[in-house]
Amino acid sequence: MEQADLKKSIESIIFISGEPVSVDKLAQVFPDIERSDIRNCLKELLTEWEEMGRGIFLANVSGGYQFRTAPGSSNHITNFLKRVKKFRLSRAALEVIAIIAYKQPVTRIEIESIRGVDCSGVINVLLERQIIEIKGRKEVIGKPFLYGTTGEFLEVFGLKSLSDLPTLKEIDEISQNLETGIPAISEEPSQQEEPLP
Amino acid sequence: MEQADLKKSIESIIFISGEPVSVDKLAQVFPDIERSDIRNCLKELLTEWEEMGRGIFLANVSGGYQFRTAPGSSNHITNFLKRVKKFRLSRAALEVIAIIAYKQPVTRIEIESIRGVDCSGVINVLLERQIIEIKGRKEVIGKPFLYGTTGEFLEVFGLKSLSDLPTLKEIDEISQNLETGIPAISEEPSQQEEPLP
Amino acid sequence: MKNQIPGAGPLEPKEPCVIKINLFEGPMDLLLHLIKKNEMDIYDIKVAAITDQYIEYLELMKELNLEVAGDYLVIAAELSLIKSKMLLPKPVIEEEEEDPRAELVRRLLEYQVYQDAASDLFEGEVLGRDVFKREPDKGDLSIEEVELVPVNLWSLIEAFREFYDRRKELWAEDLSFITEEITIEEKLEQVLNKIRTLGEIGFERLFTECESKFDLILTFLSLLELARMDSVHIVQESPDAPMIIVYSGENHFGAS
Repeated sequence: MEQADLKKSIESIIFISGEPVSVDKLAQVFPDIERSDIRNCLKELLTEWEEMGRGIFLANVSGGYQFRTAPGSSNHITNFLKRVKKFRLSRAALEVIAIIAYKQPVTRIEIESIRGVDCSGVINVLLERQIIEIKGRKEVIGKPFLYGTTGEFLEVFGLKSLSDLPTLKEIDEISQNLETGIPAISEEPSQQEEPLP
Repeated sequence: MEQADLKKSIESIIFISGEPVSVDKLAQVFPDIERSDIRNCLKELLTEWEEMGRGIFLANVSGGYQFRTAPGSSNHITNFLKRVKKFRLSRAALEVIAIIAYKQPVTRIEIESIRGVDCSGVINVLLERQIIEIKGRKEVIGKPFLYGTTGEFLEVFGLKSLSDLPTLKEIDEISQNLETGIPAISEEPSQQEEPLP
Repeated sequence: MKNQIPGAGPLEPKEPCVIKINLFEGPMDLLLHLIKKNEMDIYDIKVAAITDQYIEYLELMKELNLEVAGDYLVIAAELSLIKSKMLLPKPVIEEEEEDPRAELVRRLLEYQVYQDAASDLFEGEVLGRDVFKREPDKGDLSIEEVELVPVNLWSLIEAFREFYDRRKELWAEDLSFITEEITIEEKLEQVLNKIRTLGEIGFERLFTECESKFDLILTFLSLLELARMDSVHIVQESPDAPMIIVYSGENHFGAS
């Protein structure tokens, strides 16, 4: 098959799918074509679509490739879909997502001890929306569920993979700071506070 | 709005829709823009997409505009769609799996009397996919087969062992939570919704 | 300062009801807010001042008839404890004794890290807000299944739930509210006792006796659990005959 034809077919398939299409899936559809060739095509397609600057672009998300609308038109699209910014995640939900994303697999108790509040309601909503899923059980008393993020999570937040997550500020660094940063309590604590008038 | 922006937004909307989008609909989305301008945009878009010769093109069909896959790729697309189908389980299949998982070893008749419908088709598919297997025969009239889950089942559902299945208490908790409808996604404090006196 | 709770808005004084409100995402969020508002160094929190303001805030919430979650009270107690420790004269024996605030600061910082990460996540192009994907053509994909769902453990539970809901409508009108609190363990014993006493019972009869949806769910869960434990067997005499639940003579439930 010609390179140009392959590219066109790949585009068609990604378009039809709606969901992100992985290289693996494409390799199954084109058994006679080297994976490296498929990869090259995809790389070229990414660039081409970016350069074309149309209302649609090709995104590399959640371990696959997906056509999406260009960011600029979101107002008109919500207008068209007759909905008012349907996408709403509460701050609570976002916090829980962030904790799960970075600490996965993680139990509900662990999430709650960071946030300081009960999170079961939020967790159930996120499960239902398939942004998180149950990954297994922790081998401790009570065998609590371990939660992790899904492909849907990567898709929603436009990430290629979990390694695409921005790096977190290191907690170790914080402890370091604490030890050096907090002066031992002195006999005269008032010194560290505002000077008396 | 700039002509270029309008074109991009129209593309996004047609892409999102799936169904053919009429000029009337577009006019509703862009109330400040003349119909003639919208028509011009669409005309230009038709030509542009034809000239680009990608795997997707803009088609003017049944009184509207719709993105479609280019004709050349149809074989690959059907090939791709077949594979999508293979990786999904229907809800019926999931119900049968659930019943078998918790009640195993179980006969077809027992499964059917719980679900209230014929399950032989689903059972055959699951047997074929080796998610369930025949564990033996029940010592009752007719000696029906007894079904149980396989190692493949554990793998597909990410379980270490059958004891990893959610306990009924856990299912119950989740059910309760879902039924009460958790307001976690809402951002507005509830009072704002109360009518003014 | 008391009236400056963001988003609280005017409240009708005659409303006696308790309103649950998410002004803050919990005690940690409130604490961080207070620290920022007072322009304090997070590594050097003035515990006395913060504790007073924190408790003042909780009092206000109570005054406004807002529900104060227990989680807030736990942190209030911790703060008070730290405050009192700070006031104690420091024993000279141990040189490197940890600051009583250290643990709280560590938790606050950790929480802040995830709060920041959450807002970072939301800054990017979010699907369904900034960018949109195309739903797959139903015509193209409807090859055989009416409804397709991805496979994961959650879907399995979900399938179960919908299955209950469907049966529930067949067996019981949702007539009654829950008048008594009953646990699954208690229900399980009840169901087991009933079957043991009768020796056997028709599947449908077991459920037509249910008084509420809640009861129905519990009964069904109990039955599944009993079947799983082999305490009961579910049998039929012929393919068309009704299902019968038979006591198996073993009580595995008593063991746990």
